[in-house]
Amino acid sequence: MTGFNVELTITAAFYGLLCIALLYRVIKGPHAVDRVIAGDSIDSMTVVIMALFGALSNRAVYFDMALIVSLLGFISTVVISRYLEGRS
Amino acid sequence: MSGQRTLGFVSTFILCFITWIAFTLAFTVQEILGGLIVSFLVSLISSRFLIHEDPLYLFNPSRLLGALAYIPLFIRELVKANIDVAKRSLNPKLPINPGIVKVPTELKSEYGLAMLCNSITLTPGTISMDIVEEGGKNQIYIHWIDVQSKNPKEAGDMIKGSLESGVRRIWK
Amino acid sequence: MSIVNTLVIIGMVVCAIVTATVDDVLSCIISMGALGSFVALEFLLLHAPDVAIAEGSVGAVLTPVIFIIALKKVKGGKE
Amino acid sequence: MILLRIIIDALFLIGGFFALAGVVGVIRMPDSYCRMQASTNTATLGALGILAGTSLYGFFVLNSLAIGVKSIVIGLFILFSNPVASHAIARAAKRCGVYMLNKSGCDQYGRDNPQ
Repeated sequence: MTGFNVELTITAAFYGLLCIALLYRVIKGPHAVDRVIAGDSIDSMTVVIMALFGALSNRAVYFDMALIVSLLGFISTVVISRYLEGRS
Repeated sequence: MSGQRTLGFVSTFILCFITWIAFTLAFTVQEILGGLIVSFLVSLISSRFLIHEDPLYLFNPSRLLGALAYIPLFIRELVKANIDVAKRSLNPKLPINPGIVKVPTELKSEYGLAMLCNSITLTPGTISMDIVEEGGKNQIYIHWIDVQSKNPKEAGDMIKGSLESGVRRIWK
Repeated sequence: MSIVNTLVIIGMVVCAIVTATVDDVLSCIISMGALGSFVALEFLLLHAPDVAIAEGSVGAVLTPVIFIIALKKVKGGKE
Repeated sequence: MILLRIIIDALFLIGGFFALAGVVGVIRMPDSYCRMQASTNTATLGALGILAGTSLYGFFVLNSLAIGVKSIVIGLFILFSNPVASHAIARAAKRCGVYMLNKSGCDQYGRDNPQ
């Protein structure tokens, strides 16, 4: 079933382009909170690209990677928000 | 009390083991043995934090039906709110009217409050910020992207009307 | 998939430049977390899932958390 | 088979459209809280659409049980962990006094908890 490769590749490239667009907010964000939000969105888009690549190369091991990033990705956000709450 | 604790331990153990099976999907002896050991250790540590009330509360036909009926309701609300926020952010004039409203809720139990707040946060356009208890009722502060009403009752009906009736069928 | 590879490399370079040039320490840590997740994605695109798992758990999560704890201990570098 | 392909393509298109809307919202919105609202958009339908598509692809095209089940598990984890992070960062931003655009004049949290 090679016909699906086109859609999978195009979708992954589109998400990669959106990641680059989000970097604008990481560079320019006035406060650290804006950067945290953009970084969180980059994390979830990375998970999506990993899942697409795993489906493209037909190996279930690549999905474990996406699982780990989506599991641990929110820990750093929660830790940063605890730090911001204590700093005020 | 001790029977309660043992039942909570067993239910946490079963949940962990099902999650392990879904992760690995390999039915060999060493995988299943490793899963048994790991989920035993995890549930030994964390069952006190996960379950405070009756562990078999959800295993009731009407509550299970309510939980099943909640899924299409939630998906419908999710799609509706997503289309609304996508329209707002793609519009060249950016029609937003943000503000924070305070909304009362009838729910009492911790799990019900957590489920309602997570559902409110997951639907785009509203974020639940804090919960306080005033006058015997729990009040939620909600950041709303388009404030249509400052009255707590009306705002509550607009934000969480169908979601709360869905949650009330499951938790108290 | 070489298009995605190029885009991810551009993202890595931009994140690294932001990490080196921004003034605020907290923003520096956040952009380093974004750099970690890009590097993990790049390792996955090069067919190395084991290295990617190590990089994803260490570079994207553990390093920012340790830096935040250190920043809390020194009270934000002020004083 | 052609019907399955159309369904999967439609799911991918839905995911891509909502992710684009969320990213445009994150870049264009005027203050931090509205940016948070737009970023929920990418995390819910933007990610869940693609994951539903890969799950169908794994079950019916590749005939691999592992890929389908793991896609569903990743979607569930995103659904559980994203609101926690969003709620925590919103409360921290309000506590440390990040600027909030107050067009409607309705800030009941700031009224009840003065700095």
